[in-house]
Amino acid sequence: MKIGLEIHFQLKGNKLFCSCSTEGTESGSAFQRKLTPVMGEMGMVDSAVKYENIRNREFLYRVSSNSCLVEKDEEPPHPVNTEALNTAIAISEALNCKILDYASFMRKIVIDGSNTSGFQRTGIIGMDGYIQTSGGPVRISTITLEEDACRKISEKHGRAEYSLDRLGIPLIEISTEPDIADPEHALETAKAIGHFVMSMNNFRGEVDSIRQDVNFSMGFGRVEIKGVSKLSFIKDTLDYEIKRQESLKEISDLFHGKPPEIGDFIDITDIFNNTGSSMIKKAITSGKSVMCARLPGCNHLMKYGNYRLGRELADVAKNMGIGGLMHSDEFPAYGLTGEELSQIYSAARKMDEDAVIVVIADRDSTESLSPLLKERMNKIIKLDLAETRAATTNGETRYLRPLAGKERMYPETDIPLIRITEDILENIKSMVPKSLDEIKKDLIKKYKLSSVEAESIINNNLLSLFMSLSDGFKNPSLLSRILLQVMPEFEKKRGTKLTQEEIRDILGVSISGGNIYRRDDGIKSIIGIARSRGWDRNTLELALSLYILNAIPVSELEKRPELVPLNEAEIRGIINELSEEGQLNEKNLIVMFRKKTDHSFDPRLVMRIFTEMKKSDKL
Amino acid sequence: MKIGLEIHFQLKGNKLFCSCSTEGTESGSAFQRKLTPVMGEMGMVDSAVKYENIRNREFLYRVSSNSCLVEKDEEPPHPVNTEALNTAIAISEALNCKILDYASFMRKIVIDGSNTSGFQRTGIIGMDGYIQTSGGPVRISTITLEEDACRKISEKHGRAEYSLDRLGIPLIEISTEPDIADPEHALETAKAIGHFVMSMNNFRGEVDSIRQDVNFSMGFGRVEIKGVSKLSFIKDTLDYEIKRQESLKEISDLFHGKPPEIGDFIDITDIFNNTGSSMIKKAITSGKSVMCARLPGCNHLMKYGNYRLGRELADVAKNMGIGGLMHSDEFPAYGLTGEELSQIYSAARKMDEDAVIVVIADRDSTESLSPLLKERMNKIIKLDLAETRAATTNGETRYLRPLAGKERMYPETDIPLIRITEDILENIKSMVPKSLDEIKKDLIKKYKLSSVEAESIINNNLLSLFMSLSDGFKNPSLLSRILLQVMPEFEKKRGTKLTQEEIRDILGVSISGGNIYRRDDGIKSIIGIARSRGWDRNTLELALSLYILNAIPVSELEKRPELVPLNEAEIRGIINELSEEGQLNEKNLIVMFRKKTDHSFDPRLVMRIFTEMKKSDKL
Amino acid sequence: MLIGQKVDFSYKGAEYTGTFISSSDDAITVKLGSGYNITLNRDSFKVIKEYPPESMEKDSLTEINQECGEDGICILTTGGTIGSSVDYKTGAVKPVKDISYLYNFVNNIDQFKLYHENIENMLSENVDAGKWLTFARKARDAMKKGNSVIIFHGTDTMQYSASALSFMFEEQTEPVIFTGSQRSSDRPSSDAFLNIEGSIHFASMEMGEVGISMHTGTSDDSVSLYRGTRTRKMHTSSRNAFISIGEPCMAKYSNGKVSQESYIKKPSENIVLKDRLDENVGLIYFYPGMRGEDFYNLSYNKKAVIIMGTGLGHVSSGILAVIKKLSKETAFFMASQCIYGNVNMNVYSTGRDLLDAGVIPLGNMLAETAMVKAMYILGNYPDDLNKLMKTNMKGEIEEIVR
Amino acid sequence: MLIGQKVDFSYKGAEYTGTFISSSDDAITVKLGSGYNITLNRDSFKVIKEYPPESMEKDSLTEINQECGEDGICILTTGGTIGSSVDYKTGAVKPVKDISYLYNFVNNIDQFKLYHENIENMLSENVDAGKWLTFARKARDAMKKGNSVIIFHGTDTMQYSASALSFMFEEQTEPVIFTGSQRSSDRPSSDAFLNIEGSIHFASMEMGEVGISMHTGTSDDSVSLYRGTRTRKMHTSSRNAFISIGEPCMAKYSNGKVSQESYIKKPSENIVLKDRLDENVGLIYFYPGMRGEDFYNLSYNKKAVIIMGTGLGHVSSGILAVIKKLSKETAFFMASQCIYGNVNMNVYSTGRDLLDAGVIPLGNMLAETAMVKAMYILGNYPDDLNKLMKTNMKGEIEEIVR
Repeated sequence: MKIGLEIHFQLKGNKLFCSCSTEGTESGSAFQRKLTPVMGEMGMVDSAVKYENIRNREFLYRVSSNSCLVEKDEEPPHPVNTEALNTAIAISEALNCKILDYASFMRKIVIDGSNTSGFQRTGIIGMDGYIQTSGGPVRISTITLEEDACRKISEKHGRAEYSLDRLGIPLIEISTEPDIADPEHALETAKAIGHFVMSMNNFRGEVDSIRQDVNFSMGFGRVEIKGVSKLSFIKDTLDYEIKRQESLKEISDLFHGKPPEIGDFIDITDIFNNTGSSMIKKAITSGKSVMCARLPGCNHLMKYGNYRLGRELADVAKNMGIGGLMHSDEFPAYGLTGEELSQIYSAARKMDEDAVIVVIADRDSTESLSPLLKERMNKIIKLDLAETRAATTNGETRYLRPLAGKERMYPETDIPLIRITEDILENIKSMVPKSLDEIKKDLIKKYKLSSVEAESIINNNLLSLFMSLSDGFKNPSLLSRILLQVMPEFEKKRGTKLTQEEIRDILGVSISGGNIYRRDDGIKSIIGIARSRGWDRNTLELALSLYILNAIPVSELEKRPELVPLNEAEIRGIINELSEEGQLNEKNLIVMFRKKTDHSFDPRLVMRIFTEMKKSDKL
Repeated sequence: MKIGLEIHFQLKGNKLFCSCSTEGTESGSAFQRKLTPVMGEMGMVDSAVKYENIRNREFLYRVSSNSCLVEKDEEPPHPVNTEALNTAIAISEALNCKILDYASFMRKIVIDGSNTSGFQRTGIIGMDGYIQTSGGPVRISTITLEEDACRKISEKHGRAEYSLDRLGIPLIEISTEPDIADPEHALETAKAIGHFVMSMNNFRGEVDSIRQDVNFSMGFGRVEIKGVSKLSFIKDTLDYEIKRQESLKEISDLFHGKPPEIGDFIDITDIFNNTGSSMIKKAITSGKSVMCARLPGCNHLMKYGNYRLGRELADVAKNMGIGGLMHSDEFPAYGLTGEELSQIYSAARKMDEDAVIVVIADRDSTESLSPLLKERMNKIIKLDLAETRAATTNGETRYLRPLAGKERMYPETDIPLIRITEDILENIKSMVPKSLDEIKKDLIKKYKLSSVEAESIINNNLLSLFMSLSDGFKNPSLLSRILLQVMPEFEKKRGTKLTQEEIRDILGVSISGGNIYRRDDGIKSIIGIARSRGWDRNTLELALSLYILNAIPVSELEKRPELVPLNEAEIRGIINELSEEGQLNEKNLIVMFRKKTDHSFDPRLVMRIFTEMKKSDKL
Repeated sequence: MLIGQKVDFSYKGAEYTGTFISSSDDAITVKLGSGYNITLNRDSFKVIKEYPPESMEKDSLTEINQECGEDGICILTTGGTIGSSVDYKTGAVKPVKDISYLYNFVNNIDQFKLYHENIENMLSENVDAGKWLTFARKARDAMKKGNSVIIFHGTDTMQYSASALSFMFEEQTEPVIFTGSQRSSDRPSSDAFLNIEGSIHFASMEMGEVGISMHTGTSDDSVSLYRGTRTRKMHTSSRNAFISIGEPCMAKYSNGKVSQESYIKKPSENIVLKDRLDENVGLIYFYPGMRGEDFYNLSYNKKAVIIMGTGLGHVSSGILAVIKKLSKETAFFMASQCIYGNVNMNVYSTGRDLLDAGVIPLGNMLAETAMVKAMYILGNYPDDLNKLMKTNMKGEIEEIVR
Repeated sequence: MLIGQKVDFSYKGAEYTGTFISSSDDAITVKLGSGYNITLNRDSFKVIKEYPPESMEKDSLTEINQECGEDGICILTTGGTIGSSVDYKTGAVKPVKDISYLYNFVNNIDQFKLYHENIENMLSENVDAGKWLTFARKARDAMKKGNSVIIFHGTDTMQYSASALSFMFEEQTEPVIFTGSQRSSDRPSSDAFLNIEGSIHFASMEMGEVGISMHTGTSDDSVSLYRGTRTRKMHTSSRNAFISIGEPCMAKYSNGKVSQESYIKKPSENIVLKDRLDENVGLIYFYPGMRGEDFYNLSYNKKAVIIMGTGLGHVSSGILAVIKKLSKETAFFMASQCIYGNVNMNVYSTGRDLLDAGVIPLGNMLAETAMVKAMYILGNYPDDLNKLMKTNMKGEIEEIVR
């Protein structure tokens, strides 16, 4: 099994080749373009007819507030965004790459309209690195700095609509060699790379800011799985793909590598003249035909147990714009009657061991579908599974297109070479992110955290929050406890998560207006009060609870009586009360005590006094 | 009696200070301007308040297809239109003026918005000429060349709307001294000047292309009557004005020059709470008040016999935007009952010899009207009648405004002086129109027309038509007969007039598509056929009759049998027939003969044959 | 005859009375009683009688000059169409004496405290670096007294002057607004009134920049405030001749109200006026077939030369050779004669060769602004010429061109 | 190493295989198998093995040149962005060899008979009067065979060339259409394809003029035909950089159809080509403080000088003095740096002084067009220079400006 990853992540700040911000909204105006596949740049598609087709595709671009003439392809690119370049160098350093002596950009031809220029600008910054994993080093082949593409809004009637807002956002691509052993290892590798990515100050950190492609092979050809949206899906997706290929292997074995011949499509629309299926009725009314074809020997391979041959074929239909491809393993369904089914099967001349597929579409589409289905069936049974697949949002994959030909590239002559000087390398040194191991060691050493705490902070993605608060917070272990235990507990009680920004505001030394309860516009922070009042841990946690769960404004916290910790006399009194009320022992003491009072108290003090009272037989 | 004329006429071709055509349509777009009365240019109106008022008037200009940046006042004027300048010089020559050595243009300040620039460009071309009339020479004081103003489209709510189509059309103004003796003489003078105007090739000749102002005085102050639209109205207008001033003189005499004191306005709205007059009811509902005032001693002066004092006062109200001013000489009218009238009269304390005026308006307007009415009454009774009046379209005049102060003028520095060189004067010689007398002499001499014919051609405005056809027509006296007798006879029979263009097409040597009967698109002309066939006068007239009255196409005329004149034998036959039918003599011969045949014949030949037959006793 | 003197004269045999206006070698102009001027050949004009001349008012500028007071708006007049008026008798154009009539028509004029100082009376095509110093110093003096400043200026070179003051005032406590008119203020249709109305409102803003206040469109309904360094007169005669190149205007004034349309710098605490300019700067418009020697002659001995190249910033190979020869002594900068868009010399070989020869591309800086900027930088920071020319100091470079 | 030669090399200890692309003093560029070019310091790059070089195609222009046939459309390529293409191996820009791919995308291309002749391969900033003669003669030759003519031209000076041919062809039997592109034709987003598509349709019109065919807007939906003498490149980089100044375009092409938008001259019966140009003409951009001596040096010994004055056509009094000195030898003409609107030198005293000094105002003729026109008139009608410069010969003066 060979697995490789391509991890893309966006940077925030300015765009890669102009001064526009990476953030923006749509501004309303739009323009329309066509793209022409220039001489020899089309790879496999070469005939004039195909040219013509592509030439007739229209692209509509919605102008965004963060776009200028560069995104409109009305002006040459400006000099490269230095911060983005430095980030790419820093990541390359962190991943042990050889930094190139010069950054030089290429034009990678893309004619699906996602780039107004018809190409993506991309340049290698680092090569030949590696990342340490539990399974040994995984090699990094290249790290490139490129511009992100347009965001697609819609596609219909041969016209794709894009927004310019995403176009030109700096994108760093980290590609590994296929050194990854299994899905678990893939997830670990992705997480390790993700760590470096997210450590960068200018990592964009929006939805979709990281996109992962997975290359996978288990001997039946290389599959490229595009757009795994979340880290955690990497494993699921790979697991799914392995299962899928394994099941296809079984099917292939069943046929001894000799593909069944899919029968010709037969028009069976007449069967449904009086059908009760509203779906079919509607389709027929709109001029579509119902057609079926026999798949010899495919009964119970279409969808049965692990077998999903039906879906493999349906994906082809779907890519052609034919919504549904039904098959006999699903029937009865779609409101078809037994009578109709037997008519279908009889029309298709289905034997017991055969499957039947049913397509509802206009005749022409079904006719062009037919050879494509046959071709796919052939490839599957011959176990030639190499193709480009898309990751779905539920951890599966689906057929997208054949593997693309080799990418056409030529130099971006509008951008001069940038020499990566020793000075630059020196300057970015401080930017180079540390490895998880190094960070863990730092946490333990500098903050005296336990190894478990340090790992939890790293694994829960709390590192930057912890670092940013640690200066203001004199007690790192209290901060660690609050972040790892207290806050999650509050969140559970509240029923909603707090964002890192909100937590930062709550725990920050000065609260700068950004406050989760809007009616509280004081500038004092809870931590500030805690420090000035000399609150102990318990009082602070009670204060946080009042603020977060009871929405008591910061300005009123100082006055709350609960936040004056109980003194020894008060504790003694409560223990007496409790003791009178019934059985009290070391085990239930604190729980019972907490029930008895709203006030802050030091549990150790309560315990001590209880022990003393018990010892002195005052109870 | 002193009468002077100012005759303005437009030229066609290009505008005076740009290359735009004088003809155009509106193009849809518009812009808005204000005008500022510049320092000291306001004449009598000087206070800041008035400034402010004028400053707040808005002018909306509709752009026309025949306007450019010059009309928009967005560009300095271009050099003066040479053709227009030459025309002005030619007219000046014709009217015996001294041509100035230089044409220089002035800016005449006009802030009613009718000029986008806020001024009209105007320059004197000739001075000190005269025109011969039956009453002796009438002196011409100046001939100026100026640009026409915008065409007003509407005026409401303090915003006037203009079209740019008329702005900048070359306008020649011919001003006479007040040498004209009476209305008849004024008409003659205007006609004589009009003759020269209309003789110019580039006279625009559209509706409104000539506008005439009349200055009139019969000892009670100078009255300027603006905008007499047609020549023929000059006499009517003056007659009306004379009658008007005479009647005011009588009224003044009745009061011995001591004006009656108009009473204060009294609110009598209550009288009409249950009125049957829908007009009054509607006005009251819309918040207006009914007010009346007494005019002592004015009974039967308001509107009775020649007296029209009511209208003099109503004009003032009308200029203020108050629609109606009613008076007792009109009553009963407007649906007022006798009961209501007596209540009005009693409220106004009307005595028998008094008149009462009734105004329906909002109270404020009526209050500001009051002093203006008194002022006007004073002026009338003191016979100070000097003012600017407007000619109406039915030959009357109405009060417009006081005489304007002296016009503010300063040099148009954007236009360089144009030297009127000897070369120019030489070149325009051929353009100088001839006087009527000269033309008449020419006609008689060159075409051998009778003096009566020549005069008829001139007086019926057929001169240019005659001249343009005379080359093609070898027989000028036949042409004269056709124009003066045949065509008018056909027109009478047809019931509609033929335009000069149509007549020119019918009689022209080649017919160039423009044909009164569209189905006839041959290019042969009737005159052409006549000449090739050697038609005599009668045949030609019959052919014209067939064409004009029976709509026979030119191409078919050649084939018509009627147009082959009867020969002697045929004539003899018809005479025989007629003679058999009854009494036939020299007197009824031709009439009877014509009834008997559709064919063309020569009446003299018929007569000769008849005489011969009678002589030879063949009848 | 004296100007304004009444005369009886004869012309082609007739006699007239008029007022003597002017005379040239060949001709004499008199004004008739009707107000019309007529111009006649000197030899066809015969004086019959000269009436005694009326006493003429003395024309003196100094008399009507007034110093700026405090905490108001100081209007500095420098000449130009807006500050001139026709003499109705003679037709000659003279500086406006009573400036007040120009702003008598401003809405709510009472809320403004206006001063007026006549500092110059010239056609703007004659304004040069020396005058910019004068204008700047006068503006500084007015600002020191807490006044914002309006400068009446001829429109021809207003953009150059506004650029100059933009750079020279490194910090300013009040707005400096240039205004002018395309139709002279002696005409009822003059745009001067509304432009001034706008400028007074703009001068009352919180603003620490130099702007230009001129008509937004052809209609008398809106005035725009344009940034001093990004504005160009784009029409010879129309009211809306001025526009900001490649960016929106800073603010609009309409119906008594100002609306902000783009970034406006806030006033500084102090006034910093750098009043040195080095005039040894050239501006050259390249054209096909331009001779190398012409380019050489113009550039030779100049400290800096702004080239208006074609397209993205190009010149012919012949000119390139000259630049190479001179570029050690002279700093060459590239702007484009296209006016709109950025210069970019990385795209074509000519551009790259020019870069190699040391020519500095100026982005989208207007060539005219660049010329003024070079004078300012050479005057004050000569050692940083190349670096500062590329630096956006006063909004002269629009970073994001839409 | 030869360009395109495969090499094994080491860099910082690792070994790679690539294709040699280029080298400079310091650096070497190789293309990796992935298609990426990488550039490395010469001293960190170590060749391990050179593979035998592949045989290279011979680049020869003459081979692909073809003569124009008859009664079709003849495309003459002169260079510029539109006629050039990147070599995908090396990244160098070279003239397009197979022009056909450029117009393979034209709708209904079959209805057109297209020929192609490569007459020049240059950057348009290097085009000069000599080249205009070449272009014009080639166009005449094509026209003689009944072809209409399309000239592929760099956009930088296209307006100058189009003006030149407009004047030189006093009569022409077929349209001559210049076209170019702002994005090079080797890019999928190039405007070349639509511009050519438009030009082919425009070339099929009944037209006896020289026009420029370029994008109407930023969208790929319309191409405009602009009059050769009234067009200006108004943006350094955008597709819609070309516009007619102060008049609508002549025609528009959209969705396979041409619509006429303003006057278009009909073809003549004969071809009259006046192919003499006198290059002794200057174009001077006036600016505040411009030195008299600079103006003098530029004008001295020139037969004609076009001045780009301020506003309605003004220069400073210093320059006026120089003009007076030279105006006996040199003819001076005035255009405005405002670009839009008419020059009018009657309005202000400076203008009147310039008129007195003999400076001829050019109305709204573009300065660039005027420069070319002066070359043409001096070459063919030197005695009528002043008169003909003011005469509208080829639509270069817009009589009515809206």
